[in-house]
Amino acid sequence: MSTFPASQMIVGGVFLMCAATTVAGALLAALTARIIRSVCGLAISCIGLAGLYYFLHSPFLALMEILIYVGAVCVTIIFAVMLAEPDEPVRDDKLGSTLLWGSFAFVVCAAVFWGLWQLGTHQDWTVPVARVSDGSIQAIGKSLLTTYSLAFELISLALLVAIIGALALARTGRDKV
Amino acid sequence: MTPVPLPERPDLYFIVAALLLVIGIFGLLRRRTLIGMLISGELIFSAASLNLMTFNYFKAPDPTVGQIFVLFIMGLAAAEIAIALSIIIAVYRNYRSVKTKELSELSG
Amino acid sequence: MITKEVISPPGAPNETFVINLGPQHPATHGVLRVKIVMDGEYVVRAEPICGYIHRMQEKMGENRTYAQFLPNTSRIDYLSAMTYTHGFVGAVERAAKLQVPPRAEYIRVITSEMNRISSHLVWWGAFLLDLGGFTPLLYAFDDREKILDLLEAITGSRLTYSYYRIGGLYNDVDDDFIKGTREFIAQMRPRLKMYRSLVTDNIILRKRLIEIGPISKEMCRKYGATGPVIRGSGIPYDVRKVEPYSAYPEFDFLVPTCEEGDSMARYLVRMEEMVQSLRIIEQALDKLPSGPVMAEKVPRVLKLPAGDYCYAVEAARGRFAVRIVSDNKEIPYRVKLRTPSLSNLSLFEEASAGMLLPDALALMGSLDLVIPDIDR
Amino acid sequence: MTEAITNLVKLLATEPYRLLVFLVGMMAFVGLNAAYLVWVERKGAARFQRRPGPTEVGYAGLLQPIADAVKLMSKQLIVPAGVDRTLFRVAPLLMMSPALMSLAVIPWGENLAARNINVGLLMIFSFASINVMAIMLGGWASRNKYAIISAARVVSQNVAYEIPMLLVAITMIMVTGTMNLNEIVQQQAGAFWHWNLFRVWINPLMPVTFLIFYTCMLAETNRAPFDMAEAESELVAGAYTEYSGMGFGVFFMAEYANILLGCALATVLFLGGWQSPFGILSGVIWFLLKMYFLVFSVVWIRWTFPRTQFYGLLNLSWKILIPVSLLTLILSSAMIKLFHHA
Amino acid sequence: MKNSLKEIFTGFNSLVTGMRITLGEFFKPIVTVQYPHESLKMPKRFRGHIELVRDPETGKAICFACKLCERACPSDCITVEGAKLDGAKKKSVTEYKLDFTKCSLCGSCVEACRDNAIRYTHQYNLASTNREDFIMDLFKRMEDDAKANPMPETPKPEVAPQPPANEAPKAEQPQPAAPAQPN
Amino acid sequence: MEAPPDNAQLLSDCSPYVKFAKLDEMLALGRANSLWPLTFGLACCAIEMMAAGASRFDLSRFGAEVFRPSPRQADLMIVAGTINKKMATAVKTLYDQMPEPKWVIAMGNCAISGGPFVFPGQYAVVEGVEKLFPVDVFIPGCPPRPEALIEGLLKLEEKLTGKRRWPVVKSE
Amino acid sequence: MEPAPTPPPSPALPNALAHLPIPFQAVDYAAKGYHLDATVNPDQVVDVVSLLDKEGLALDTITGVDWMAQGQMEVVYDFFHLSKALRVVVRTRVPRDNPEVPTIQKVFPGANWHERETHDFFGIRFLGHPNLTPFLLPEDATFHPLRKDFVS
Repeated sequence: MSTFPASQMIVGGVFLMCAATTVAGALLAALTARIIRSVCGLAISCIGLAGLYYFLHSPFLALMEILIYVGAVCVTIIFAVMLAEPDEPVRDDKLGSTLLWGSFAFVVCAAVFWGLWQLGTHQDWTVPVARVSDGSIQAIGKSLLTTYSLAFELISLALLVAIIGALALARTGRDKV
Repeated sequence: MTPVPLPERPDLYFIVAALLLVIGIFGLLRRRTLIGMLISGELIFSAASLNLMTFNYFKAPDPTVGQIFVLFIMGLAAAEIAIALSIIIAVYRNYRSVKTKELSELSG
Repeated sequence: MITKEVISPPGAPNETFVINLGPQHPATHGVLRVKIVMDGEYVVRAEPICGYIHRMQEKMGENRTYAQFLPNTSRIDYLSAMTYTHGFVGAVERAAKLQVPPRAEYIRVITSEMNRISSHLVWWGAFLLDLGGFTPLLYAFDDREKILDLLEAITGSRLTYSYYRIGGLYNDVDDDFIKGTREFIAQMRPRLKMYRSLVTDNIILRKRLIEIGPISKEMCRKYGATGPVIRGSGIPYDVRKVEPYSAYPEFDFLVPTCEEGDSMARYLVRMEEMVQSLRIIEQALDKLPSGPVMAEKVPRVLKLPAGDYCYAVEAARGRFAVRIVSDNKEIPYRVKLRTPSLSNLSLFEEASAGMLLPDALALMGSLDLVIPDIDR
Repeated sequence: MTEAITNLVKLLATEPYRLLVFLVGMMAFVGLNAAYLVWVERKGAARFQRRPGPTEVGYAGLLQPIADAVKLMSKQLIVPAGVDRTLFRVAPLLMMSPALMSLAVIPWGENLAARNINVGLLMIFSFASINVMAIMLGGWASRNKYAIISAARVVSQNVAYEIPMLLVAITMIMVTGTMNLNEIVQQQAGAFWHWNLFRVWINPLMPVTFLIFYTCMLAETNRAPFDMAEAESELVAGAYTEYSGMGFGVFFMAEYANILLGCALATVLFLGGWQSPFGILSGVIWFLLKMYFLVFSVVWIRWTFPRTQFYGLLNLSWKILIPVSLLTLILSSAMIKLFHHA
Repeated sequence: MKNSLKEIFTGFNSLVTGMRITLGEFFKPIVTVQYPHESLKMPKRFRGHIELVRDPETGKAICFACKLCERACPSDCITVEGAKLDGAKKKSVTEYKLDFTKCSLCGSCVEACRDNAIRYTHQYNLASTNREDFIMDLFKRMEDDAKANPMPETPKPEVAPQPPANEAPKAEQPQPAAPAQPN
Repeated sequence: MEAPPDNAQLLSDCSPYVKFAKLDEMLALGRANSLWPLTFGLACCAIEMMAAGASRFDLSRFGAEVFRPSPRQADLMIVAGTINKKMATAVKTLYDQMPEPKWVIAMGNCAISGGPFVFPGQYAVVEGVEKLFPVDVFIPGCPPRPEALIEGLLKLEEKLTGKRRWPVVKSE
Repeated sequence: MEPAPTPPPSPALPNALAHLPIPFQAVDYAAKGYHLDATVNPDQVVDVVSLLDKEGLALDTITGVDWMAQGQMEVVYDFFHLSKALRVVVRTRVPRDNPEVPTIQKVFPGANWHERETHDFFGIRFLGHPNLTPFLLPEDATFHPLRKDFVS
């Protein structure tokens, strides 16, 4: 990258774009009245997030984010929307309450950010970090099957239970009708 | 001294993560439908994941740990979505509504 | 077959929605409209709505002389025009007590059977098109062109032949026709074998047709279904055998039946019928007598004695019957055309309940509908 | 002068330019290919049915795709009343872009990939999953019953077929030990028995694995006999029913771009990519030959078989493909553990 | 298990057979008649719209406006007018209008005509952007033809017309040889 | 339904001021060579339409074999068969659903004038599709031969581009 | 797929349904095209049709004839036998100004469409019919075109 003069700027721009996409998608997801757009917002947000992961030097994670969140979670939600078709009811509350909620949210945001910032910059972390591995897929694989094998198994179990549970729930729901 | 390139500044990630969290909480509180709340919940998960990754990348010695944790979060989120959606569909089939206000039977 | 118990308990929420198939829809082969109440992909109730190509055939029958009505009969079921003309001509001949010369009867049989093959070929292609296979349609049309060429050479028209006349035929066949027909038979037999290995044995087709859309014998009888539909349900009803007409008693042929009553049974019956038709044509060509092709003493102005007269033929889709009510005038008092497609389709509503949409459409395709035949 | 050229080459070799050049080149290539795949499809279909196909528009109908494009672009774009306008317009683009992006990682020849990344295979799969969203959103936004039924079908179909496809991908990752497509091709250097398709000593079921992959690829791209999404005789034009003009054109192109992607991926994974079958004279031409052969076979299959029934399709996936692909996965891992690695 | 394996095998086999057959067709020659470049020869009995026949001796129309065809037509598409010319024994046709857009090509008119004064053309590829093109003035058409070539070369009834319905047919040969006539 | 300005209309409106000749020509050429018909058959003529699409005659040579089942993607409506009064509204709707620019071929005598089904006192048949919407090309016959349909298509192309690229076939 | 046996030649027909309490008249098949003919009162139709149903006959068609001169409408029911040459015609006549016949839809569900069609064409009302709406005519049609006094 260093041979290209404007690469710093381009990379910075792409980074900001990712961040903006993430936040904009999240806003769309939280604010729009139509559920289907809300799901789209989630998908956009996830794509932005994947970009951020990429900047954090974990392309594997970025692609997994897209695969799982966009390809699986969002699709499933849209599918559920198609089956259930719940559009958000028209809101009847006033502007004042929205403002109240908004300012409340802003305060929370600031507080959280401040907390994180404090945590991130002022705490006594071991700086500079001595990398013990390169964070590649091989390293992840090794860790998953050694250090974190128990957690890995538990997650698998959770997924299995979830699938069976989902099947059971969906079936009984249908039969009762 | 050259300025720190943008992707190398943890505070930006923190801002994004904080925004995601707040938007998620906001949505969770404001949404009236179960699926909407679920989506907001996913945003909160995302915020947590991003935070984890940021700390891991900038502050932790082993870059794999964060990734693995985020992978776990994803797995859990997928499981959660599956369960939650099947519950939603079951609820919908029984009550013809996924609006939380109308689901008083659940709480009572 | 996957079907669903469609009757929801009372008070259950209504999850159904209605889709309107047609009047312009690729699966309805023309202008049938089917109003389908669906629950997901399941058909709860499919109600065919007809009349989108009602062309007043019966009204026209009361407005035209017997000879003038002849061209109309080709346009009721344009795919087997010959048999339909045969039915009408037969009714008039029966009423007027005309003796049709044997050569004419033989040629009628030959042309009718060729028309039956061409009609079945169109059905075969269109049915496969319903099931999503396009190429068989073109192979079928390719073979059909050979029949059309032969028939066009003797009748002058490709589709609406108007070849039979009251008392005989429009004109005689020539050597080229006989030679060409023999060639056609020789070509068609291997083609039918090819169809078998290309389509009939195909696993996808079998999965889509076997045990799909069963129609019971009783349902066939109650709805008056005829033709390959009733034979696919195991009843060997064929007008050519039960009420023999024309020269059919003189030929040796089988009435193929299948016990299963599913879409595959109807498919197999039609495929086998093509083989039998080839046999009939071959025999007729061998035994073709010489002589005139018009009856003697056909009156110039035809007046039928008062009374009502029926005549039934086995068209490609089943029993086609004509009832002429005459009041001793030049034009009929009433012409009733009993068309097979109408009866065959009328059982669709009952037979399709609870099926998946693609299965229901496969069932509809296996009934071999020609919509103007229903609407007349 | 030479210095200038060297500098230019250096400049081109740097990432952003290289990426840009390759992306633009790729888009042009894919656009052209998608357009001419339609021509191939029409010509091929015609020959299977013993007719000449397009002949009158340009020599052998070669200008036919251009005429179609001109016409589609100049058609009125109808956005029917009651549709979700934004989604309705976004859906075709959402369908097209992932395919284009995925094609960026395909190594067409040695050093001939827009971006050679380590997780190329994963990238293709993750972007491919966006396709589902696209058709679904298009169908949903159309507010047309046929489109919605079609969208629902697409989802169940793609979910069902993504699983065996991913299982096959995992098998291949295990066999090759990498997700880098370039490396996967390089491992298959030498004569054709080095291709993954014929590496039966690693996994005796390798040809079966290829068949599974190919079937899933047909299903994922909604091609006959799995074209439930646009089952003409049932759902009119399925999810695309309400699209007119270029909206439909983009969907149409994206479909062919996806076929191209599927065939390219199959070539990379199983047929040795740009490697020649004789071990010498490898090059991009081999890649294209293999890929176009697969494309031809896709056309061939489409014009031979009737459409499967929907539950038959799901049955095939859940009852045959998934168990067999699991079997190949287990078998490969066992074989690798036992015979090929320490 | 054994059965399902067998089913998979036969199923797969049937697919391969199907693909083999279509591939076989792929390499066979095409059957298409590429219409504007080449065209099919219409059979002798082809029923196009009708036209007036000219007497080979006089070059005038045979038709003498007896209106049998007009009456026989089921869809009322023929209008014939005739007049007695000076010194002629019979009437001769002065106007013959055919509304081809209503015609059902049944051939009633040709059969009704006792003098073979009308016959079928072999016009099989009519198309126009103007509907009025098909409301034909057959008399004018014949006149134009007469101007172009004053005498018809050979007496040629298009189709050796079979005896119409009202005449007793002559005893025919079993297989009448196709009348050799150029088309 | 939204009605964006019709491209063809727009172009012809502008033509006095802007030279669109080349572009016009190109568009016309593109359109004329890519006429996608609507899968829409009514009666006997529909079978001949299918035959025209089949191997013997092969409409695809002119790029017109892409029968689209949805009116939104079709350029050409081949009205092949009798239209009766019950069907008329549906046909009209289909025509309205097709995006501009669109063309209509009336195939067969029924579509042109009601054909043999018109008689004094008839109650069902629409006497010609022209009563519903404008028709570009008429193909008479009952039913017309497939060649006639191809000829009609060529006539339509001639109408669009202003010149005929193909030889004229004289019958006989 | 097995070839069906050739059906037996037609039995002596006039007596085929002689055991039924219906005044059937034997008709010369060669001249008329049917074997048995019965004219019944409108209220007997359902009973007669049920008997024929038990005999295993199938419904061919239902139609009407408008005898305007006599001021009557005739409803004609055609039946055919599935295995032997036996065609039965049942007729009933109703006054032209108030044509009402009970439906036979309960016996032969296939009669549904035939009755709707007859209602379309002649305006004959089939009492008890669940859905006597226009079948071939447009949904809002109120005319009956096959009545002899119909003018469009």
